[in-house]
Amino acid sequence: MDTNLALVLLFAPFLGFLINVFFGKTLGKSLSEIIGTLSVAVSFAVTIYFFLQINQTKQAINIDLFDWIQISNFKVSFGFLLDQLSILWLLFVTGIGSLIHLYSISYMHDDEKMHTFFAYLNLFVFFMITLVIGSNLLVMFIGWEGVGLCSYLLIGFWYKNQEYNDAAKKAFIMNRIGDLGLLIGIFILGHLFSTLDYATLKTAIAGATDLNMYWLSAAAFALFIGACGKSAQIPLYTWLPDAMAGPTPVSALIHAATMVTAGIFMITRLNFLFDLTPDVQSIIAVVGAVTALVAATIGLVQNDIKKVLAYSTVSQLGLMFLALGLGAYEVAVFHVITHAFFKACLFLGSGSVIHALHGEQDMRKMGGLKKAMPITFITMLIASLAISGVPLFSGFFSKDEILLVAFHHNIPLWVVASVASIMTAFYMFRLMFLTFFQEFRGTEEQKHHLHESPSLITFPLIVLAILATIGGLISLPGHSWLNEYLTPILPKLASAEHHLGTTEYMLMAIAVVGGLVGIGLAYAKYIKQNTVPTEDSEITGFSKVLYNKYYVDEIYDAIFVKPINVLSLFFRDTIETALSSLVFGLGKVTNEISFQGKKIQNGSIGLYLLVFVLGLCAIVSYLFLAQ
Amino acid sequence: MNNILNQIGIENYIFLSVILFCIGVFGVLYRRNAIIVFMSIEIMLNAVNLLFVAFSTYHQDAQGQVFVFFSMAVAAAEVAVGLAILVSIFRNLGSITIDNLKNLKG
Amino acid sequence: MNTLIAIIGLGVLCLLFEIFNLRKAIVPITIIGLLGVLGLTISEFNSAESYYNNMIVVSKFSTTFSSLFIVLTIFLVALGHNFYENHQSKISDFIAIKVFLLAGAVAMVSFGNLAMFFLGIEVLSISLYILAASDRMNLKSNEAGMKYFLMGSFASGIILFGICLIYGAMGSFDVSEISALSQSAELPIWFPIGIVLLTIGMLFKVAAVPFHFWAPDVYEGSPALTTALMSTLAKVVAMATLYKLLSVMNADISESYKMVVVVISMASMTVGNIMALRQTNVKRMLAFSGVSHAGFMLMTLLSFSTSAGSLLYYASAYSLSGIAAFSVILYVCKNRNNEDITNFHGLGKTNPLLAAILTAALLSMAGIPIFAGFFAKLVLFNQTIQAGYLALVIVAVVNSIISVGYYFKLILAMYTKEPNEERKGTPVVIYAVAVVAIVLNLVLGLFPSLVLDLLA
Amino acid sequence: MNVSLILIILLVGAFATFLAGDKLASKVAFFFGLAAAGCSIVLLNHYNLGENISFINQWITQPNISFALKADGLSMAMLLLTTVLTPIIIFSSFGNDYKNSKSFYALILFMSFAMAGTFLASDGLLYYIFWELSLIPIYFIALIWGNGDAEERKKAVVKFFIYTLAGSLFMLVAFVYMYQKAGSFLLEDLYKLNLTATEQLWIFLAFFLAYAIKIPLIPFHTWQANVYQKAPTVGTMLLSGIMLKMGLYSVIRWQLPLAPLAAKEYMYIFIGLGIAGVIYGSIVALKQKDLKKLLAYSSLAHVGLIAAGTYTLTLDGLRGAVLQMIAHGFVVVGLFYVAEIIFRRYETRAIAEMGGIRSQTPKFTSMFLILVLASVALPSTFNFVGEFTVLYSLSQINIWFAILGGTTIILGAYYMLKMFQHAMLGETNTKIFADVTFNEGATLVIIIAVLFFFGMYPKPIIDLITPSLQEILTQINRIN
Repeated sequence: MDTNLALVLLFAPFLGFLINVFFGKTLGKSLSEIIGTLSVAVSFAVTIYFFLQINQTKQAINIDLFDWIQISNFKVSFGFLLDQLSILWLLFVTGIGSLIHLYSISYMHDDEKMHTFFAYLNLFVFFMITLVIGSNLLVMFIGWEGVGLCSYLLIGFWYKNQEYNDAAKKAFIMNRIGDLGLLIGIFILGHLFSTLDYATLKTAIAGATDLNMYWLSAAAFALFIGACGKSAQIPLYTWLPDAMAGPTPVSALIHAATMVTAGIFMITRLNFLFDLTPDVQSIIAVVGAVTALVAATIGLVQNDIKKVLAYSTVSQLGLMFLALGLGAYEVAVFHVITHAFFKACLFLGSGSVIHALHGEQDMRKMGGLKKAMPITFITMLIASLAISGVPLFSGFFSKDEILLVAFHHNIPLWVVASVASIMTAFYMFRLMFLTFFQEFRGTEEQKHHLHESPSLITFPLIVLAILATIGGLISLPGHSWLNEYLTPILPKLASAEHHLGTTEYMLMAIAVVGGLVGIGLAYAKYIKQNTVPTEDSEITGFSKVLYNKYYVDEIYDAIFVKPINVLSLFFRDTIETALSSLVFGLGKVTNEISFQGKKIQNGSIGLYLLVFVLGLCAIVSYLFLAQ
Repeated sequence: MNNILNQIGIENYIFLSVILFCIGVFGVLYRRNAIIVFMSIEIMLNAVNLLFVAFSTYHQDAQGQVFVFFSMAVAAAEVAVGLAILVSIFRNLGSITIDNLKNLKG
Repeated sequence: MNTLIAIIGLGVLCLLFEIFNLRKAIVPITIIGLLGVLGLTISEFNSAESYYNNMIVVSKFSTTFSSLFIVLTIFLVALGHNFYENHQSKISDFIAIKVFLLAGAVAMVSFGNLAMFFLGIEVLSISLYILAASDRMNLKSNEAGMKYFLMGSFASGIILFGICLIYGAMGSFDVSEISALSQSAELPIWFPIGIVLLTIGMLFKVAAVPFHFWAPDVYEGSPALTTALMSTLAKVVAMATLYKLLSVMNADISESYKMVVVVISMASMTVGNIMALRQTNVKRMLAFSGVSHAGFMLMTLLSFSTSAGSLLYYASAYSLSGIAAFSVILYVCKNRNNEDITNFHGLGKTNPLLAAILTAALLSMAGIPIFAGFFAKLVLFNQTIQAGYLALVIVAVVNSIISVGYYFKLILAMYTKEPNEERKGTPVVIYAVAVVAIVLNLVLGLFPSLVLDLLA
Repeated sequence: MNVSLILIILLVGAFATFLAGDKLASKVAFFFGLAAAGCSIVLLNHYNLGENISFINQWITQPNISFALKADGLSMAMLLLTTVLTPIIIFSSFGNDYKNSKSFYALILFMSFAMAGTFLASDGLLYYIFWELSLIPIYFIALIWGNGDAEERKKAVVKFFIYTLAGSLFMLVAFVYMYQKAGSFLLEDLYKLNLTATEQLWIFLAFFLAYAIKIPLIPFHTWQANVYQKAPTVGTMLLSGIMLKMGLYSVIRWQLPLAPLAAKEYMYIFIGLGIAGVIYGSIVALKQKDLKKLLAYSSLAHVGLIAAGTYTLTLDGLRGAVLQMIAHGFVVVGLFYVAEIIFRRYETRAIAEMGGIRSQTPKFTSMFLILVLASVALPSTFNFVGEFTVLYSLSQINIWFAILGGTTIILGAYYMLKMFQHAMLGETNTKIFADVTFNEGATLVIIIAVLFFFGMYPKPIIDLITPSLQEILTQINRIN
């Protein structure tokens, strides 16, 4: 029963994909929309069933389908593991997935390749589910690469534009760099423990007497690189902002709520491994903190509404990694969930704005939309408050816990994270103010057509806004349902203390004040002074550096992409030619000898006889005189 | 016969015919007139014939003498063919210098 | 012995036919006659005997090689039907000379006495001189004949000198006596010198480097059918004779002597192949190819005890593919005054069958399986490695690679170039000879044991 | 069932095709190809029932050569690859109109015959003969039916022929040398030899030259790209799909077990060479302008990895290599077919002249994309199974091998997606791209189906090849 249900859970979106791919055109738009959405909704329903079940039984469900890959010292089976962690993830993957499908029905309605879009989205959900419920690292890897593929397909959904295609390609390749790391990590683990199965791996690590710390750290580090690629951490984060080339629902689903959290999922899944490698953990923490700060600074000056959100996502993911690095997996998970709510809401809201403005994404050409689009405005405002850490909204709880953990472990990291949070509040409200307040700065025609989006768009917004508001309830300070729920996965939670002291309240206050300061600054600048960001060409000084994202893309281009291309040209034109002419050269030399040899054969009998006699003399003298 | 051979020694016959043979070889190498080249070849053959006879006597064996007849007959046949070829060359070319025969080369 | 008499009788018969004005019947009758002789020869296969005081010794070696020569002669005579179409009045001469030449060849492999050997080689050579110069009005043919004659008789002189020295040392012309004596007593220095001179004379006949200079010139100048004869029949006869000479007289040749053979073998392969690369005249190219094949065949001299079979096999493979190749060349170059490679352009389109046959023949010469040429090289390599000459085999391998270069030049010309003119007529005899020769070659390739085991 | 039946079918098929005439040739060839495929499947069934599939007949007594065929799991797998791909390749050419097609199809079947023979032969010399024999048909196929400038083509094809022949002749010398010691060319007799380390080294090198050129490994690959480009697509498919697997198969079957000491001693060098090929091939592929050339270099990169896998001398390495060989065989045939499909419509192979095809034919685009992804080893495709196993085996030798070899998944994605982007995506092309025909679609679908099926369920093939690979490993480890 469970097996069949799990298969339904997995294959419902896949079925949707198949139907949409093969019959999408014949079915017509509305049918294909319905099938696409329904297939994910079915998965969501099944997930809820499993969630309820596991809440009662506390028993993980293990399903082995068949042997897949065989290695000399172990077998990898195609199997699924439905435990607390994966079900949690499934809940918001399928849940938010369903909402976004719903949203897309309206958002993508005018696109001629609607059915393809839904097919890809379904495929994405399918792979994401695979990633989450795989019972071993390799099955997870199928999903891991699969979601990368869907991300590629969806970023480049409008394939006629080669820039979008470039962005898609970039995303895929950067992900693959991470994937190589992940593979290497898998190899090392396979070598060390002869298994890739989570459960067996856990027991093997727990039971091992003399662990080779060097290789263990190497494995953890390699896996972390994989996570960096998928979850857009330094140094592999640059694909995520570019990925905004895709349709907005894609950004919301893949590049904010689900796929980018895969890295966090994986590290949480393997917490027993990372716990043993403190060096790697510190690297993770530092990378997370730095990413949070760097991305936040870039976010300060971006003018593209989706780019701001993208950098905000990178920054928030950085915070989650900070938590992971400090061993507070449950906090990271908590933030993943709240972030999924408010960031999806923000993206969908921005999509609604873009939709209303017929594709305009530059905030300098927006403004004053709150009257025309009240629902969008309110929902986005709620989400912004949440992400800024205003008390009682979900983001407040999760972010606060991260800061708390950071403070307990390492003050500098806490400072960095706090600064990043203040910046977050600033740029989020910069976005809000520029978009919804003051006067409209777009064209007259756009102004004419301003309208609130249809209900299919606003409904998901409202749901997400509600979730963004109350999401914090799942893990209130002092009484955390989430921690209890995750205890089977993260055993040390059982022994953790839950008390709130003065320090904690102090920190909370600091965070809240920080958030408010950020909002205040934004208010001062964009409402009081009524500033509008300058044209691209007029940006100077440090903000130019920020606006150009620290020139990281250019640096990568100069360090990696260009040299490889130059090398390729060099190989193609020089080495290949040289090798080829070496082989041809042998032939040519022989031919040349032949050509010269023809001169010796000059037709003169005298010469022929002379050589004859000389040969004779040589042989005779060798045989008789030389001895 | 045997006495003479004893007095002179078989080696000297060999030297003589080797010298004759070499004269023939040098003639072939050096001269450019086809007739003279033929003649040089004949000298070579005759040098060998001489040696055959000498060995024949040395071994007290008639086979060597018989062989000389063979070789003379063969030489005659050879020369006949050679001269025939020479005649047709002369008809076509008007000269019998072997230096003119350099059309086939390379 | 009966073979030899029958062949000579057949030759005389040919001449008589001319007298009785039966020209048309000459070729068929000769072929039938030769087939009869072939049967006769094969029937003698198991009867080792010697005749006339050991003048002629019939052995397995002689019967097998004689049979091969007869087969080759049959092909060559058959080809003559078409080739001498315009020289009807001389056809009996040409055919008769070929038959006499065959008599010389048979004498050369079945001699028991050096006198017989000398007579055989001279009969063969003189016939060849005539055939080479047989196109009287053609200066090239004259020149070829002259060159061949001059150098050939020079080589005869050397051979004769060698025989003389051997006789001086041993006091006999009988090879079995010479062989017996050479094992026992202290030998005068003349004997080895004689052997060397004899060998060198034969090396000239097989066209081994550095005694090969005549071959390309003579091959090019001679009428194509004669070239075919020289490059197939004459070459294998000379090689078989050299092998027999050395094996019967001198069972264990010294190490330094073997060194000379190794060096000459290497030089022949290398020079032959490299020189062939830039040739545009197909006959000339095959002449150099023949030089390199001589180098290959010389490898058999390094292991006498076992290599008779492989020499026979190599000779058969080589000469059969040579016959097939030359029949195509005869067809293509008929009524042309040269054998330039351009004549072959587009043969693959105008005459796919002959093009395929020529391709197969060339592949066999290059030593590509499944043709006989491959096994020929294989057994040769095998024996030579066994004899301990790995370096020689490596040189041979490198040479095999080079040789592909020019064999394929011809194949490319046939298949990638556009034909320059239409060729008309389908001379049945040429087709038949080409097909039979290549089929025989293939059969040898598929069942090498048929020949390899004959002399084992 | 007699194993030689398959060879006979293919050979008879070649003759029958030739005799059938130009009109019927392709159909007859396809029929015989299918028959051979069917027979091999029946044979596989027999094999799985535990029958000993072999055939020995003395052929030549002196030297001692047998007509010995033997199918163990490895041979069976390669035989299946050959006989299954052959009808697919023939089927794929139905849309083309070849001059003198009777010869063309006869040569294809003949080549298939020779390649099948190579995989089955268990006598060294018989193997060598098949090995060489396979060279002749492809030479003519590329020469006569190839495309591009005739002179250039001639140059490339002749270079290919002489180069590969050069390599294999040294292998022949090695065989003859071993024959001297063993008195037989039979594989089992050769296995029994006790060669010294020096002898093994030279034998190993002689084999290596033959295989390095055939596979090809850098720096012996210079024939490859040009020939792939110039040959007709069918020829390219045969070359890349099956023929280069002959080299890899031979490494496993002949080179490693016969000269294990050398293989162990110099393992790092040969693995390094394979991996260098991965990186080099991938980088060169980046800047290729011709689609077929790009695929050729991608092939160079993939086989480099496979070769590295075989030289690890571990079960994983060998197994992964074989899996990857089969997977690569299918995917590369598919990709070259895609190039051909585009060529049929646009008359070009220059990537720059393509683009904007996707909007015209989504079906074709999807199939192309799937092949591209399979070629970059996306999990759930067959290629991933192979590549993962190979990389795992490399990581067992040295983690850096896995890291360097693993760059293929990054660079491979880079050049393949770049190619895909410029060939298929972008503004709709002004030239009309007719949708794929049934034949074209069916061919691609079959290939894709195979890739996905074995990608998810490689067990049948793993079970088929593992026992024989273990046997070979025992041979490799017999001397320590």
